[in-house]
Amino acid sequence: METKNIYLPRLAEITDIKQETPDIKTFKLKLSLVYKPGQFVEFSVFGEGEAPFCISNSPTRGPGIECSVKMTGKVTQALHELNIGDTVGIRGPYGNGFPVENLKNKNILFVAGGIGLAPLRSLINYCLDRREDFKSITIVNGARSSNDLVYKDEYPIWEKAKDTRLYLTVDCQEDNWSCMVGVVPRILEQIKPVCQDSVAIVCGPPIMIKYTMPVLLKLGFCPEAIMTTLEMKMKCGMGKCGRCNIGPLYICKDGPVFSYAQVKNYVS
Amino acid sequence: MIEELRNKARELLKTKQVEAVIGYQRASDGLSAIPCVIRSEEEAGRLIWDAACVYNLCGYLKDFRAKKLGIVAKACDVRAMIVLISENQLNRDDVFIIGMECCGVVDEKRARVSGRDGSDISSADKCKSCASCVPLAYDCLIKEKREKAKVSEDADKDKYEPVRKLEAKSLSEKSKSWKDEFKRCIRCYACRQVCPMCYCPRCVADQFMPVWFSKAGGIEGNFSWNVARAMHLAGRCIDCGECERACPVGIPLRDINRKIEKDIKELFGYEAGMKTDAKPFLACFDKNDPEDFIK
Amino acid sequence: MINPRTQELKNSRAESWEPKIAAFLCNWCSYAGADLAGTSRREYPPNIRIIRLPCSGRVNPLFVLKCLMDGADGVLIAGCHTGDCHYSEGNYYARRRFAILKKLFEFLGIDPRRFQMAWVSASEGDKWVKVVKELVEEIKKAGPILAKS
Amino acid sequence: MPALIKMTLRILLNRVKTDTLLKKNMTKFIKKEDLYKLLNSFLKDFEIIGPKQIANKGIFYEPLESIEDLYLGELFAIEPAKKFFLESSECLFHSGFLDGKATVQDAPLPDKRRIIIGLRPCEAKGLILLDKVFDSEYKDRSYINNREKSVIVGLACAKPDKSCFCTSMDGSPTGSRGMDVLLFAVEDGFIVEIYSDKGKEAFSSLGKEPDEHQNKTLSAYKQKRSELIGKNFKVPGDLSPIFESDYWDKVSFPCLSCGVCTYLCPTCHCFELVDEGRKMYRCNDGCAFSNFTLEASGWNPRPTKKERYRQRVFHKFDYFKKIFGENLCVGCGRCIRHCPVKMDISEIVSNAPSGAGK
Repeated sequence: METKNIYLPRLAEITDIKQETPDIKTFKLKLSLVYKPGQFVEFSVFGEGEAPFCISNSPTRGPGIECSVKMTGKVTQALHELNIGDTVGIRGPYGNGFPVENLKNKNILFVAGGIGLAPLRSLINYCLDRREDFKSITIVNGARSSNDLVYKDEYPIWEKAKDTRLYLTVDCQEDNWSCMVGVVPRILEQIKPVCQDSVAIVCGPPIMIKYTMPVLLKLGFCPEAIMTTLEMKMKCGMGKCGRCNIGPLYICKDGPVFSYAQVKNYVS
Repeated sequence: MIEELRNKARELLKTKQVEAVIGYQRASDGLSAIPCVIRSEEEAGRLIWDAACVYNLCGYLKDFRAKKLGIVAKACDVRAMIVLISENQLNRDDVFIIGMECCGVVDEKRARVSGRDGSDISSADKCKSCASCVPLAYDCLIKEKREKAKVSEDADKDKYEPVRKLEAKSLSEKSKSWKDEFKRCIRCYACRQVCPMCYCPRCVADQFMPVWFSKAGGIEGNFSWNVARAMHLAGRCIDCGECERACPVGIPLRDINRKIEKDIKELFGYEAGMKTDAKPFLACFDKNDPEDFIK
Repeated sequence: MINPRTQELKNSRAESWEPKIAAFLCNWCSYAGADLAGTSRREYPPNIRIIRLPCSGRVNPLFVLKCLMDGADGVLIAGCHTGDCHYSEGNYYARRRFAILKKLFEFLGIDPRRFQMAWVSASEGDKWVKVVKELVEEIKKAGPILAKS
Repeated sequence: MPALIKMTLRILLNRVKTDTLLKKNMTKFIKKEDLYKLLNSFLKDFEIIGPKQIANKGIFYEPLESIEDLYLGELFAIEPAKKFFLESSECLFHSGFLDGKATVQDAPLPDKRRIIIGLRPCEAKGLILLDKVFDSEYKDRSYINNREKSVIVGLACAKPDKSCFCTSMDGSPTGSRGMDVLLFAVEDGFIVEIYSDKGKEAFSSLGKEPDEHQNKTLSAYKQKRSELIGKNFKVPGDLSPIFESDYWDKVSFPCLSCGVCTYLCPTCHCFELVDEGRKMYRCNDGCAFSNFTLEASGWNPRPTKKERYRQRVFHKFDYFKKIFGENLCVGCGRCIRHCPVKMDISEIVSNAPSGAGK
């Protein structure tokens, strides 16, 4: 009775590569996968290694998955050197994904920083495809500079959607930049999103999460109503290799989506 | 001797000459010692000094950058500090060296391996060939009161005798015996973490672009790790013996270090940790270094 | 237990074994010397894989180790004669460094013929050919590195 | 009756877990030479792994060519037998090219059955804790294969070391949890207690019923051994209130961030997946190392040895209990004996500030 090798990846062919920013590429893979928005997969570049990336397109949007990869380390550099038609190994999907049921008929506030928009895009498109299930949608997307903003071509679609407001911000003023300027926590204080009957979903670098949480609490969001997808170094994705834990919770198995109440005393 | 050490520590802390004193305190098993940092006078009572104070404490100095520190040090520890000073890792007037006259420390590894409770253990074999029991540099010296701290009787015996014995073996014998040793290495890197000379913030072994020491199953990774570790200590190792003591699987690391030390002494006449102003061995050269091995 | 990756290498090369030798050549002298041997149509065995480096002082013992552990049967380091190094002291440092490494390899059971050094100046095309021929002969006698490890 | 059928069914499926022990365990007595003769007879179709004494290096578990090297004395092996179940470096799969298309294959599993003899009760209990991690939700193929292919023959502790504290972690020097067979060293041989079906299959044919005197020595043996454990401490309840206290700064000072305590621990199971030459290896890793959680962006959630040592203590005495209900420590004392700077985890945990009392 041979048990399945849980580390054996499935092969997936790269069908499309889009250069979002100088160091971020979005890979479209031909692979049939059943997943929820907010889950992630382990990319295996043979000969280089494995790395976890969240699935950034919505399960309602056609076959195949899309992942956005920022070039930082060994595996991401190797990934950026691949081109269309190459094969990568995919393991997953792992993680709990966003609790879409208890987001129904609530206002949703998306707060994204840089590449943090990738997991949120999956949920944003999912909500837009089922627009009537949700009340108002507010998207606050910040980045260091304008050419660090990802998925630029989807912004017009999001803005035209029903009862949806999109706020783009960059850290410091740039020429021919018409939208807002300032770090995400300051922008949140300016636009003061309504907190009754609404949920905030935050994803971005640790520094942004650290300073956004107090602002949201001040705006009246209760800790249970703030969701965040955390990210740590992961190897197995199944809660065994023992490195991605925040307190007793493993980010890969019990997360990556947590309510702020769950992790508040650890994300000090 | 212990009282003298404690009073010295209290005095240093009271007069704010140092912010903390790094020393030894009794470990939980009541016999061995454990490194400790003393930050206030009351804590100075915890300091001890006896043959169980084996560890080389100057590895902890790098945790307290740019702070004035007192440190309890034996002769071999001070030689390690001399090398650190010559490599600009340590600033001489940042450290107040409480020199201890030492007449040999216990062979902590044999006590650990043979399960004895360590009371009747002979002194470590690095002490058997120790040339001087008084540190080369110190700010204050605490003398050994009991019998005159005799320099171990076979100090003049050839220190590299075991190395010469190993060199005499045939090539295949050497290859087989070292492969069996390195096969057991579990890459816990205790030899690196315990060594005062290993202070790199990111070690070569932790890099993965490229992976220098393979982690795959075979022996190649362990072999190249141990050779690279020894080469990084060429002309810097002062034979404090911590690496061999810390190695859980008992690889004779000191034999490798002393082989390099012997070659350097015979070929280039250079000895580590003798002079604070000496230039590091591999950072200098001599016009007529031997080059018989070069075609 | 032999590393499975190098085990594969071992089987594939058991029959017609041709030694693979990595050679680190200093750009100013040895590389020019090897180039001169080439332009003067001198023949020498093709087992050498030349890696060009600015100076013999640039060779890190890790390079030599990684070559030997990943299956190279021999490593050669060639540089300028002492005194005419382009960077004036690179080869002095290298000389000291590899005097220690060579003795350490011998102590740990690696055949000393597998790791050799040579000073080859830009004008010594024929010395380069002689060095390579002798080296390949010795490595052939020493046999594949995997057989022993 | 149906319960018995279910039991035999499961045994037939040869996946009996050593946790589900046969109610009535068989006790036998066997002389030392007979045991060695029996093990020699097993050399043909079993791989025998046992402790072997290597001159002034210590005791190590190794596959034995001849049974004479077997050491069944009082001293403890330095490395736990965990390395035969969760190997220190093991190939999981390799990828290659087949006419231009990338392919992925499982690495073959060893199928030789083996007897691991000389395991201490604490190590066997460690394997039960590892089962909770590797045999639970995501079943680990190679670990389960190693577990199924091994018969565990334990050796009760004759003289516990002064660093042992298995009685505080509800274990005992003569505990049978996780054992197929347990040997008790008596004057001229061993009293053998057989607990599981695998044990019966291998050892049932040997020895004779123990006589009255031997039964008495066996029960005296079991009683006396637990008293030899000097060190005991109250295992803390919930440590999370003191997660932020600077107690961890003070106690983690001597830690060198090396891997000795994690690699020698029978219950530490953290690993790393490394791809070398298109083969994926699962290798040992430890939370003490600084690059265990270092991210490619340079951010490290556990940058200094304080966070890392606190992670080790909390994983063993708080997190594992919250996930699996049992502490991840069996009190074998290896991390205390072999720590290069003699840090004692039991002292550190029992002296933790009162916040942990709940």
